[in-house]
Amino acid sequence: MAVTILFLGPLRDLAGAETLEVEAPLDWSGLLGSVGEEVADQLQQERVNVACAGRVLADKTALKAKDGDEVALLPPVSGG
Amino acid sequence: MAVTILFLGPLRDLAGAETLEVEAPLDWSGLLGSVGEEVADQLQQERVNVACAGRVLADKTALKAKDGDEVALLPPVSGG
Amino acid sequence: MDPGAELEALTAATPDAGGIASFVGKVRASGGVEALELSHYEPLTLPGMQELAAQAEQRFALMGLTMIHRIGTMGPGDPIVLVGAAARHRRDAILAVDFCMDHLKSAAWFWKREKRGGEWHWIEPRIEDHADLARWS
Amino acid sequence: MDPGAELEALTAATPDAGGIASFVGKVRASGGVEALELSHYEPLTLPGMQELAAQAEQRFALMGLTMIHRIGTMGPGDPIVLVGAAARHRRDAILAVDFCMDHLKSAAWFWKREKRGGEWHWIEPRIEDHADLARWS
Repeated sequence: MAVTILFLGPLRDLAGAETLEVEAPLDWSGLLGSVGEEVADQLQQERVNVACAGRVLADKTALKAKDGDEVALLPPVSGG
Repeated sequence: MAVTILFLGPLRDLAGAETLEVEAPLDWSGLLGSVGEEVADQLQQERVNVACAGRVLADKTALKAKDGDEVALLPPVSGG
Repeated sequence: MDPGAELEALTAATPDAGGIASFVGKVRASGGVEALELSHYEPLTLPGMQELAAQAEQRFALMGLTMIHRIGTMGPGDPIVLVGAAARHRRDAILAVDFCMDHLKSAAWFWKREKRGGEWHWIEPRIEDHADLARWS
Repeated sequence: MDPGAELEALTAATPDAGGIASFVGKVRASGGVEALELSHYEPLTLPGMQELAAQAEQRFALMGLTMIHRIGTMGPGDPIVLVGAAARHRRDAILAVDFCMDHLKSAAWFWKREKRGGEWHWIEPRIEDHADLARWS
Protein backbone atom coordinates (compact mmCIF):
# COMPACT_ATOMS: atom_id res chain seq x y z
CA MET A 1 0.00 0.00 0.00
CA ALA A 2 1.00 3.62 -0.41
CA VAL A 3 -0.17 7.19 -0.02
CA THR A 4 -1.87 8.86 -2.99
CA ILE A 5 -1.20 12.57 -3.45
CA LEU A 6 -3.98 14.30 -5.37
CA PHE A 7 -3.42 17.64 -7.10
CA LEU A 8 -6.52 19.84 -7.38
CA GLY A 9 -7.26 22.81 -9.64
CA PRO A 10 -4.23 24.78 -10.83
CA LEU A 11 -1.84 22.59 -8.83
CA ARG A 12 -2.61 19.81 -11.32
CA ASP A 13 -1.06 21.91 -14.08
CA LEU A 14 1.97 22.74 -11.95
CA ALA A 15 2.48 19.10 -11.01
CA GLY A 16 1.87 17.89 -14.56
CA ALA A 17 -0.14 15.02 -13.10
CA GLU A 18 -3.41 14.29 -11.35
CA THR A 19 -2.01 11.96 -8.75
CA LEU A 20 1.28 10.72 -7.41
CA GLU A 21 1.82 7.53 -5.43
CA VAL A 22 4.42 7.69 -2.68
CA GLU A 23 5.47 5.33 0.08
CA ALA A 24 3.70 5.44 3.43
CA PRO A 25 3.99 6.97 5.93
CA LEU A 26 4.11 10.53 4.63
CA ASP A 27 4.72 13.62 6.73
CA TRP A 28 5.01 17.33 5.83
CA SER A 29 8.68 17.26 4.87
CA GLY A 30 8.14 14.05 2.92
CA LEU A 31 5.28 15.73 1.06
CA LEU A 32 7.37 18.81 0.21
CA GLY A 33 10.12 16.54 -1.03
CA SER A 34 7.79 14.49 -3.25
CA VAL A 35 5.82 17.07 -5.21
CA GLY A 36 8.48 19.08 -7.02
CA GLU A 37 9.73 22.56 -6.30
CA GLU A 38 6.88 24.54 -7.84
CA VAL A 39 4.13 22.72 -5.97
CA ALA A 40 6.23 22.75 -2.77
CA ASP A 41 6.46 26.55 -3.05
CA GLN A 42 2.68 26.76 -3.36
CA LEU A 43 2.17 24.37 -0.44
CA GLN A 44 4.08 26.67 1.85
CA GLN A 45 1.63 29.49 1.18
CA GLU A 46 -1.08 29.89 3.77
CA ARG A 47 -3.85 29.95 1.17
CA VAL A 48 -3.14 26.39 0.06
CA ASN A 49 -4.78 23.70 2.20
CA VAL A 50 -4.06 20.02 2.63
CA ALA A 51 -6.63 17.32 3.31
CA CYS A 52 -5.75 13.85 4.50
CA ALA A 53 -8.25 10.98 4.36
CA GLY A 54 -11.11 13.36 3.57
CA ARG A 55 -10.40 15.95 6.28
CA VAL A 56 -8.82 19.37 5.86
CA LEU A 57 -5.88 19.69 8.23
CA ALA A 58 -6.02 22.65 10.61
CA ASP A 59 -2.21 22.49 10.66
CA LYS A 60 -0.94 21.02 7.42
CA THR A 61 2.63 20.74 8.75
CA ALA A 62 1.25 18.11 11.18
CA LEU A 63 0.48 15.77 8.23
CA LYS A 64 0.80 12.07 9.11
CA ALA A 65 -0.53 10.05 6.18
CA LYS A 66 -0.56 6.30 6.49
CA ASP A 67 -1.00 3.40 4.11
CA GLY A 68 -4.04 3.89 1.88
CA ASP A 69 -4.61 7.55 2.75
CA GLU A 70 -5.33 10.09 0.06
CA VAL A 71 -3.58 13.43 0.55
CA ALA A 72 -5.33 16.21 -1.40
CA LEU A 73 -3.57 19.48 -2.15
CA LEU A 74 -6.16 22.25 -2.24
CA PRO A 75 -5.38 25.61 -3.84
CA PRO A 76 -7.66 28.65 -3.37
CA VAL A 77 -11.19 27.87 -4.50
CA SER A 78 -13.39 29.66 -7.03
CA GLY A 79 -16.91 28.39 -7.43
CA GLY A 80 -20.09 29.64 -9.07
CA MET B 1 -69.12 68.56 -14.71
CA ALA B 2 -68.05 67.67 -11.21
CA VAL B 3 -65.22 66.30 -9.11
CA THR B 4 -65.06 62.55 -8.52
CA ILE B 5 -63.78 61.43 -5.14
CA LEU B 6 -62.32 57.92 -5.23
CA PHE B 7 -61.92 55.83 -2.07
CA LEU B 8 -59.06 53.35 -2.15
CA GLY B 9 -58.39 50.27 -0.03
CA PRO B 10 -59.90 50.32 3.46
CA LEU B 11 -61.32 53.82 2.95
CA ARG B 12 -63.79 52.26 0.53
CA ASP B 13 -65.28 50.24 3.38
CA LEU B 14 -65.41 53.28 5.66
CA ALA B 15 -67.07 55.37 2.97
CA GLY B 16 -69.47 52.61 2.01
CA ALA B 17 -68.88 53.56 -1.64
CA GLU B 18 -66.23 53.45 -4.33
CA THR B 19 -66.77 56.95 -5.60
CA LEU B 20 -68.62 60.11 -4.74
CA GLU B 21 -69.46 62.94 -7.15
CA VAL B 22 -69.32 66.43 -5.72
CA GLU B 23 -69.55 69.89 -7.23
CA ALA B 24 -66.44 71.60 -8.53
CA PRO B 25 -64.32 73.28 -7.37
CA LEU B 26 -63.28 71.24 -4.33
CA ASP B 27 -60.76 72.32 -1.70
CA TRP B 28 -59.53 70.64 1.51
CA SER B 29 -62.35 71.83 3.71
CA GLY B 30 -64.86 70.94 1.02
CA LEU B 31 -63.36 67.47 0.84
CA LEU B 32 -63.50 66.98 4.62
CA GLY B 33 -67.13 68.10 4.59
CA SER B 34 -68.10 65.72 1.77
CA VAL B 35 -66.72 62.35 2.83
CA GLY B 36 -68.35 61.70 6.20
CA GLU B 37 -66.86 61.88 9.65
CA GLU B 38 -65.00 58.57 9.63
CA VAL B 39 -63.17 59.17 6.37
CA ALA B 40 -62.52 62.81 7.35
CA ASP B 41 -60.84 61.58 10.55
CA GLN B 42 -58.59 59.29 8.47
CA LEU B 43 -57.81 62.06 5.99
CA GLN B 44 -56.40 64.21 8.77
CA GLN B 45 -53.83 61.54 9.59
CA GLU B 46 -50.43 62.08 8.06
CA ARG B 47 -50.25 58.53 6.69
CA VAL B 48 -53.24 59.09 4.38
CA ASN B 49 -52.38 60.75 1.07
CA VAL B 50 -54.50 62.57 -1.47
CA ALA B 51 -53.96 62.58 -5.23
CA CYS B 52 -55.62 65.03 -7.59
CA ALA B 53 -55.70 64.45 -11.36
CA GLY B 54 -53.16 61.62 -11.09
CA ARG B 55 -50.61 63.37 -8.85
CA VAL B 56 -50.03 62.84 -5.16
CA LEU B 57 -50.23 66.16 -3.36
CA ALA B 58 -47.17 67.14 -1.31
CA ASP B 59 -49.55 69.22 0.84
CA LYS B 60 -53.01 67.72 0.73
CA THR B 61 -54.52 70.72 2.50
CA ALA B 62 -53.66 72.73 -0.63
CA LEU B 63 -56.16 70.67 -2.68
CA LYS B 64 -57.79 72.66 -5.51
CA ALA B 65 -59.78 70.21 -7.63
CA LYS B 66 -61.57 71.56 -10.66
CA ASP B 67 -64.25 70.30 -13.03
CA GLY B 68 -63.45 66.77 -14.25
CA ASP B 69 -60.68 66.10 -11.76
CA GLU B 70 -60.48 62.82 -9.90
CA VAL B 71 -59.49 63.12 -6.23
CA ALA B 72 -58.13 59.82 -4.89
CA LEU B 73 -57.92 59.16 -1.16
CA LEU B 74 -54.94 56.89 -0.52
CA PRO B 75 -54.61 55.03 2.78
CA PRO B 76 -51.33 53.30 3.81
CA VAL B 77 -50.29 50.80 1.17
CA SER B 78 -49.53 47.09 1.52
CA GLY B 79 -48.26 45.28 -1.56
CA GLY B 80 -46.70 41.92 -2.31
CA MET C 1 -48.48 35.04 -14.08
CA ASP C 2 -46.05 32.18 -14.69
CA PRO C 3 -42.86 32.98 -12.71
CA GLY C 4 -40.85 30.24 -14.42
CA ALA C 5 -41.69 31.54 -17.89
CA GLU C 6 -40.95 35.13 -16.86
CA LEU C 7 -37.53 34.20 -15.48
CA GLU C 8 -36.77 32.17 -18.58
CA ALA C 9 -37.66 35.17 -20.75
CA LEU C 10 -35.44 37.45 -18.65
CA THR C 11 -32.58 34.95 -18.90
CA ALA C 12 -33.01 34.69 -22.68
CA ALA C 13 -33.07 38.49 -23.00
CA THR C 14 -29.80 38.95 -21.07
CA PRO C 15 -27.27 36.51 -22.54
CA ASP C 16 -24.33 38.52 -21.16
CA ALA C 17 -25.53 38.44 -17.57
CA GLY C 18 -23.52 36.36 -15.12
CA GLY C 19 -26.60 35.68 -13.06
CA ILE C 20 -30.29 36.16 -12.45
CA ALA C 21 -31.72 36.78 -8.99
CA SER C 22 -35.41 36.59 -8.29
CA PHE C 23 -38.12 36.67 -5.69
CA VAL C 24 -41.64 35.32 -6.05
CA GLY C 25 -44.18 36.20 -3.37
CA LYS C 26 -47.22 33.99 -3.09
CA VAL C 27 -50.38 33.38 -1.11
CA ARG C 28 -49.58 30.91 1.67
CA ALA C 29 -51.41 27.62 1.32
CA SER C 30 -52.18 27.33 5.01
CA GLY C 31 -52.76 29.75 7.86
CA GLY C 32 -56.44 30.16 7.17
CA VAL C 33 -56.31 32.62 4.28
CA GLU C 34 -59.07 31.67 1.86
CA ALA C 35 -58.39 34.43 -0.64
CA LEU C 36 -56.26 37.50 -1.10
CA GLU C 37 -57.33 40.62 -2.96
CA LEU C 38 -54.93 43.21 -4.25
CA SER C 39 -56.24 46.54 -5.47
CA HIS C 40 -54.36 49.44 -7.00
CA TYR C 41 -54.90 52.95 -8.35
CA GLU C 42 -53.97 52.82 -11.98
CA PRO C 43 -52.95 56.47 -12.54
CA LEU C 44 -50.31 56.12 -9.80
CA THR C 45 -49.41 52.44 -9.60
CA LEU C 46 -47.79 51.77 -12.96
CA PRO C 47 -45.87 55.10 -13.13
CA GLY C 48 -44.71 54.39 -9.57
CA MET C 49 -43.38 50.98 -10.59
CA GLN C 50 -41.65 52.47 -13.63
CA GLU C 51 -40.01 55.05 -11.36
CA LEU C 52 -38.97 52.24 -8.98
CA ALA C 53 -37.41 50.33 -11.87
CA ALA C 54 -35.52 53.46 -12.94
CA GLN C 55 -34.20 53.90 -9.40
CA ALA C 56 -33.08 50.27 -9.26
CA GLU C 57 -31.25 50.65 -12.58
CA GLN C 58 -29.53 53.77 -11.29
CA ARG C 59 -28.43 52.15 -8.05
CA PHE C 60 -27.31 48.78 -9.38
CA ALA C 61 -25.45 47.67 -12.49
CA LEU C 62 -28.28 45.71 -14.11
CA MET C 63 -28.67 44.13 -17.53
CA GLY C 64 -32.37 43.42 -17.16
CA LEU C 65 -35.19 43.82 -14.67
CA THR C 66 -38.63 42.20 -14.56
CA MET C 67 -41.21 43.42 -12.08
CA ILE C 68 -44.75 42.03 -12.07
CA HIS C 69 -47.41 42.64 -9.44
CA ARG C 70 -50.82 41.06 -9.87
CA ILE C 71 -54.11 42.69 -8.90
CA GLY C 72 -57.47 41.10 -8.27
CA THR C 73 -58.43 38.06 -6.23
CA MET C 74 -55.98 35.18 -5.71
CA GLY C 75 -56.19 31.84 -3.97
CA PRO C 76 -53.80 29.85 -1.76
CA GLY C 77 -50.57 29.01 -3.58
CA ASP C 78 -51.03 31.65 -6.27
CA PRO C 79 -48.09 33.92 -7.08
CA ILE C 80 -48.68 37.61 -6.30
CA VAL C 81 -45.48 39.38 -7.17
CA LEU C 82 -42.28 38.62 -9.08
CA VAL C 83 -39.05 40.56 -9.28
CA GLY C 84 -36.19 39.25 -11.41
CA ALA C 85 -32.89 41.04 -11.99
CA ALA C 86 -30.09 40.10 -14.37
CA ALA C 87 -26.60 41.53 -13.83
CA ARG C 88 -22.97 40.98 -14.64
CA HIS C 89 -22.21 40.42 -10.95
CA ARG C 90 -24.41 38.52 -8.57
CA ARG C 91 -24.67 41.06 -5.77
CA ASP C 92 -26.12 43.73 -8.05
CA ALA C 93 -28.82 41.27 -9.06
CA ILE C 94 -29.58 40.14 -5.50
CA LEU C 95 -29.59 43.68 -4.07
CA ALA C 96 -31.85 44.95 -6.87
CA VAL C 97 -34.40 42.24 -6.03
CA ASP C 98 -34.18 43.10 -2.33
CA PHE C 99 -34.57 46.83 -3.09
CA CYS C 100 -37.55 46.42 -5.42
CA MET C 101 -39.35 44.02 -3.09
CA ASP C 102 -38.95 46.35 -0.10
CA HIS C 103 -40.49 49.16 -2.13
CA LEU C 104 -43.29 47.04 -3.61
CA LYS C 105 -44.22 45.88 -0.10
CA SER C 106 -44.60 49.25 1.54
CA ALA C 107 -44.08 52.07 -0.95
CA ALA C 108 -46.06 51.08 -4.06
CA TRP C 109 -49.73 51.87 -4.61
CA PHE C 110 -51.29 48.55 -3.69
CA TRP C 111 -53.79 47.64 -1.01
CA LYS C 112 -54.19 44.09 0.20
CA ARG C 113 -56.94 42.32 2.05
CA GLU C 114 -57.30 38.73 3.17
CA LYS C 115 -60.38 36.60 3.52
CA ARG C 116 -60.35 34.48 6.68
CA GLY C 117 -63.37 32.61 7.98
CA GLY C 118 -65.46 34.20 5.25
CA GLU C 119 -64.55 37.76 6.30
CA TRP C 120 -62.28 40.23 4.55
CA HIS C 121 -59.56 41.97 6.56
CA TRP C 122 -57.34 44.78 5.29
CA ILE C 123 -53.61 44.23 5.77
CA GLU C 124 -51.21 46.99 6.71
CA PRO C 125 -47.47 46.72 6.16
CA ARG C 126 -45.62 45.21 9.11
CA ILE C 127 -43.26 47.36 11.19
CA GLU C 128 -40.43 45.24 9.73
CA ASP C 129 -41.50 46.22 6.23
CA HIS C 130 -41.02 49.90 7.04
CA ALA C 131 -37.67 49.14 8.66
CA ASP C 132 -36.62 47.15 5.57
CA LEU C 133 -37.53 50.07 3.35
CA ALA C 134 -35.64 52.57 5.51
CA ARG C 135 -32.38 50.70 4.84
CA TRP C 136 -32.24 52.17 1.34
CA SER C 137 -32.55 55.85 2.18
CA MET D 1 -29.65 21.45 -14.53
CA ASP D 2 -33.01 23.08 -15.31
CA PRO D 3 -33.34 26.09 -12.95
CA GLY D 4 -37.02 26.61 -13.75
CA ALA D 5 -37.89 23.01 -12.91
CA GLU D 6 -35.84 23.14 -9.70
CA LEU D 7 -37.58 26.31 -8.50
CA GLU D 8 -40.95 24.84 -9.40
CA ALA D 9 -40.13 21.76 -7.33
CA LEU D 10 -39.02 23.92 -4.38
CA THR D 11 -42.23 25.96 -4.64
CA ALA D 12 -44.36 22.82 -4.76
CA ALA D 13 -42.53 21.38 -1.73
CA THR D 14 -43.12 24.49 0.40
CA PRO D 15 -46.80 25.40 0.11
CA ASP D 16 -46.71 27.43 3.33
CA ALA D 17 -43.87 29.68 2.22
CA GLY D 18 -44.72 33.30 1.53
CA GLY D 19 -41.98 33.53 -1.03
CA ILE D 20 -39.12 31.94 -2.92
CA ALA D 21 -35.87 33.76 -3.60
CA SER D 22 -33.31 32.43 -6.04
CA PHE D 23 -30.08 33.05 -7.83
CA VAL D 24 -28.87 31.32 -10.97
CA GLY D 25 -25.26 31.86 -12.04
CA LYS D 26 -24.40 31.14 -15.63
CA VAL D 27 -21.63 31.25 -18.20
CA ARG D 28 -21.74 34.64 -19.95
CA ALA D 29 -22.57 34.38 -23.64
CA SER D 30 -20.04 37.01 -24.66
CA GLY D 31 -16.71 38.22 -23.34
CA GLY D 32 -14.69 35.61 -25.15
CA VAL D 33 -15.22 32.65 -22.84
CA GLU D 34 -15.49 29.56 -25.03
CA ALA D 35 -15.94 27.10 -22.20
CA LEU D 36 -15.88 26.92 -18.43
CA GLU D 37 -14.74 23.94 -16.42
CA LEU D 38 -15.60 23.39 -12.80
CA SER D 39 -13.80 20.73 -10.82
CA HIS D 40 -14.31 19.63 -7.23
CA TYR D 41 -12.95 17.22 -4.63
CA GLU D 42 -15.77 14.87 -3.84
CA PRO D 43 -14.80 13.87 -0.28
CA LEU D 44 -14.94 17.54 0.75
CA THR D 45 -17.30 19.27 -1.66
CA LEU D 46 -20.63 17.64 -0.90
CA PRO D 47 -20.14 17.51 2.90
CA GLY D 48 -19.10 21.17 2.69
CA MET D 49 -22.31 22.09 0.88
CA GLN D 50 -24.38 20.12 3.38
CA GLU D 51 -22.67 22.02 6.21
CA LEU D 52 -23.35 25.30 4.37
CA ALA D 53 -27.03 24.40 4.05
CA ALA D 54 -27.16 23.60 7.78
CA GLN D 55 -25.61 26.98 8.59
CA ALA D 56 -28.12 28.77 6.34
CA GLU D 57 -31.01 26.96 8.05
CA GLN D 58 -29.65 27.95 11.45
CA ARG D 59 -29.22 31.62 10.51
CA PHE D 60 -32.46 32.16 8.61
CA ALA D 61 -36.04 30.98 9.14
CA LEU D 62 -36.33 28.79 6.05
CA MET D 63 -38.96 26.33 4.87
CA GLY D 64 -36.87 24.90 2.05
CA LEU D 65 -33.46 25.29 0.46
CA THR D 66 -32.17 24.05 -2.90
CA MET D 67 -28.47 24.31 -3.71
CA ILE D 68 -27.05 22.85 -6.92
CA HIS D 69 -23.55 23.38 -8.28
CA ARG D 70 -22.56 21.73 -11.53
CA ILE D 71 -19.15 20.27 -12.28
CA GLY D 72 -17.57 19.50 -15.62
CA THR D 73 -17.37 21.53 -18.81
CA MET D 74 -20.04 24.09 -19.68
CA GLY D 75 -20.64 26.38 -22.63
CA PRO D 76 -21.81 29.99 -23.00
CA GLY D 77 -25.29 30.51 -21.56
CA ASP D 78 -25.23 27.32 -19.49
CA PRO D 79 -26.31 27.54 -15.85
CA ILE D 80 -23.54 26.74 -13.34
CA VAL D 81 -25.08 27.20 -9.94
CA LEU D 82 -28.55 27.56 -8.45
CA VAL D 83 -29.62 28.54 -4.95
CA GLY D 84 -33.29 28.73 -4.09
CA ALA D 85 -34.72 29.47 -0.64
CA ALA D 86 -38.31 29.34 0.52
CA ALA D 87 -39.36 31.16 3.68
CA ARG D 88 -42.32 32.58 5.48
CA HIS D 89 -40.89 36.10 5.15
CA ARG D 90 -39.11 37.41 2.10
CA ARG D 91 -35.94 38.75 3.71
CA ASP D 92 -35.05 35.35 5.19
CA ALA D 93 -35.30 33.87 1.70
CA ILE D 94 -33.31 36.66 0.02
CA LEU D 95 -30.59 36.71 2.69
CA ALA D 96 -30.22 32.92 2.62
CA VAL D 97 -29.59 33.05 -1.14
CA ASP D 98 -27.07 35.86 -0.67
CA PHE D 99 -25.33 33.93 2.14
CA CYS D 100 -25.14 30.63 0.25
CA MET D 101 -23.91 32.26 -2.96
CA ASP D 102 -21.14 34.15 -1.14
CA HIS D 103 -19.96 30.87 0.36
CA LEU D 104 -20.26 28.87 -2.86
CA LYS D 105 -18.20 31.52 -4.67
CA SER D 106 -15.23 31.60 -2.36
CA ALA D 107 -15.55 29.06 0.41
CA ALA D 108 -16.73 25.85 -1.24
CA TRP D 109 -14.43 23.24 -2.76
CA PHE D 110 -14.66 24.14 -6.43
CA TRP D 111 -12.01 25.22 -8.90
CA LYS D 112 -12.91 27.06 -12.07
CA ARG D 113 -11.08 27.60 -15.30
CA GLU D 114 -12.07 29.39 -18.48
CA LYS D 115 -11.10 28.69 -22.05
CA ARG D 116 -10.33 31.86 -24.00
CA GLY D 117 -8.72 31.87 -27.42
CA GLY D 118 -8.25 28.13 -27.16
CA GLU D 119 -6.31 28.34 -23.87
CA TRP D 120 -7.44 27.42 -20.39
CA HIS D 121 -6.96 29.93 -17.56
CA TRP D 122 -7.58 29.25 -13.88
CA ILE D 123 -9.85 31.74 -12.15
CA GLU D 124 -9.28 32.93 -8.60
CA PRO D 125 -12.02 34.55 -6.52
CA ARG D 126 -12.16 38.32 -6.90
CA ILE D 127 -11.23 40.56 -3.96
CA GLU D 128 -14.92 41.52 -3.82
CA ASP D 129 -15.87 37.87 -3.37
CA HIS D 130 -13.75 37.65 -0.22
CA ALA D 131 -15.20 40.94 1.04
CA ASP D 132 -18.73 39.64 0.36
CA LEU D 133 -17.98 36.51 2.35
CA ALA D 134 -16.51 38.47 5.27
CA ARG D 135 -19.88 40.21 5.78
CA TRP D 136 -21.29 37.08 7.37
CA SER D 137 -18.66 36.46 10.04
